Amino acid sequence: MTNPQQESANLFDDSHGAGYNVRVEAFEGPLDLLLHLIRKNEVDIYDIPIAAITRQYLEYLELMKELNLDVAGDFLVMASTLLQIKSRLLLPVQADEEGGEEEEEDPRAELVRRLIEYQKYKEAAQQLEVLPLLGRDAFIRSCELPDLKELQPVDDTSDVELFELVEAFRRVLASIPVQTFHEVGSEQITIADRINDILSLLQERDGVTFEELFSEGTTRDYLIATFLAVLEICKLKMVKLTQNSSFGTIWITRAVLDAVDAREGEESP
Amino acid sequence: MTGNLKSVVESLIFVAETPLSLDRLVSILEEHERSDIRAALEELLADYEQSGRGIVLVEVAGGYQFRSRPEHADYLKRLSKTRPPKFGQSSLETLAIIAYRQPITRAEIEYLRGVDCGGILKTLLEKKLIKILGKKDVPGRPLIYGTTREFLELFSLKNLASLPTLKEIQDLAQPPVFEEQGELPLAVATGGGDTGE
Amino acid sequence: MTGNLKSVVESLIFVAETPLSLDRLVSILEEHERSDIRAALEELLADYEQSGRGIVLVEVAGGYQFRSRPEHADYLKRLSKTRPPKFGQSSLETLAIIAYRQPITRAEIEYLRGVDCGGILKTLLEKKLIKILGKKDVPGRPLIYGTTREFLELFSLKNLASLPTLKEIQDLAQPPVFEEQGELPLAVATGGGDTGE
Repeated sequence: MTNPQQESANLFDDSHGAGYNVRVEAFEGPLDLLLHLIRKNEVDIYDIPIAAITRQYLEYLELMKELNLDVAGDFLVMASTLLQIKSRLLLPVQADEEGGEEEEEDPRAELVRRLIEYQKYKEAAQQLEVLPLLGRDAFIRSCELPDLKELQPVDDTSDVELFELVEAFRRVLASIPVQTFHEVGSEQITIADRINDILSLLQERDGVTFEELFSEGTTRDYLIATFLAVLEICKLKMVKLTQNSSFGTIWITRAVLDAVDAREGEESP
Repeated sequence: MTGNLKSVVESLIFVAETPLSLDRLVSILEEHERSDIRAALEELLADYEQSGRGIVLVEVAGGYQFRSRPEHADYLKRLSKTRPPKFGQSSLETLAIIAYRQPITRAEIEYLRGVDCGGILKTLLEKKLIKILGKKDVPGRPLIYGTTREFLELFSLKNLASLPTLKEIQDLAQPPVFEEQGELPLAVATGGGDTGE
Repeated sequence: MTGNLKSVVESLIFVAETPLSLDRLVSILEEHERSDIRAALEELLADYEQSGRGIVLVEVAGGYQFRSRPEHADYLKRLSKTRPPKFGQSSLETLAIIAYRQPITRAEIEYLRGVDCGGILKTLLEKKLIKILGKKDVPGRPLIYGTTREFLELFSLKNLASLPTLKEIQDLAQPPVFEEQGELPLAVATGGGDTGE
């Protein structure tokens, strides 16, 4: 019987010890966290063992939650991306069996590109920080020159930015107590909507695959809402996640109300 | 060491907002002797004394300050003369209203801003940032205003369609949707899912 | 005469609130030849180059500006009441991406960083470190962003070309180590021995 909480503690403790809390806050986002995991595991970035990295990634999210840190939606989006990549990797490679004419790209390829690109700018940011910074390393004259009081700040180009123009307009509008300029907000997909969608799907069918839940929507909000919805109904034990190892697809099925084996219940909450 | 101390003193006087007195320098440079600081300051004064440098070090209001050479005042005034238009908040607001709501009448602008805009409209017209487009077909036939090519150039805009919309700016400040969803427990790896509803 | 011109140029750069470009100097000093002004400027640069003066003349944001010697920063901090600018990692990453990839849309930045950047973009806009360049000619016409002159000034950069060279990262510097992936059940799914390969 595994206790995921202990497991996650061990997982990180061995390499970071007491300094772990500091690390938790240091990650700038899911890509940063993934880079860290890849380094820690000493694996080739071009051949990421998705299953292991995904597991550690999810454990990390759990740890964030335990430490009462906000698990930003961006981390959840990446979680669902990882799970999608994982399930795609588990699908039988049809192209190969049919002679490999149309070789499909490795499902991990895009992620690898993003990680490498991100790493590049992360380093660039570090280089920016060590440049002589005005107001930190170098200073300019700050005295008012009394004999030149009439001189106003000068500039090679105009000092007004477009942003200021829009902000000025917004200020004007904000001061008017009329609804004239009401703008229609974009549609929002809520987690509740997606929970309802998934549950009604399960009324009609015995089970749905993880992938098909994500296939309809392409927007970020949709993916986040869907992912959170799945997590939520799992937690409420309304559904069960199972994986048929011979195909590797993750299935979401209605939970059977009668006693679920406790052990199993913990492994697939 | 005096060389470096002199350099530090030079930096301090240059950066300080007000004239720096010897006392002030001594309190800032606590690790140095007063006599050394005084010596550095005197060397510095001597350096700036010689020849017709553009920056002079003057003793003023009980302290020391760098100033521009007074003989150059005529040149320095040209700095401000060639200054591009600088916008006050009210000009910017008026310009923004015209940009986003053109064609627009003065009465409409004043309704939005709640204040008289006659003077500002005149200035904007003089600066060629706005122009009179014609007269509105309503009683009184008021003038209607719009922005000019110069306006586009000022903001490096290709055309009016390149103006950002309000919504685009507001969206920047909007927290992403998922943060509005309140507190949702993450259930991925939890062992103790105790919400047995 | 060159001596005096040099002195005038020194005054102008000293008084100007932002870096003065050669073009701007030429337009202000209309009675002088561009070549003479350039020569004066170069002499001035050479003057300030030598020895460890407390004031340095730097080329920044397409112009010239006097600044304090960076080595003295620790002393100068004792003077200022304002806190030095400080950047979080996320602001720096976003700035770096915009600096190197401009013109760039918000969606592109967020794809590269993997996180929402709306709040940071707004802050950077307010600090004038980035600006809206217009809209991209693609469906949806998203806003495109770029860095400002203030960005160059803040980071003491001559121009965008003097940004540190981007390193091409081929690898994360680790030789691939293949551990046995044997027992790595994903927490969400049961079913065991998938290797993820």
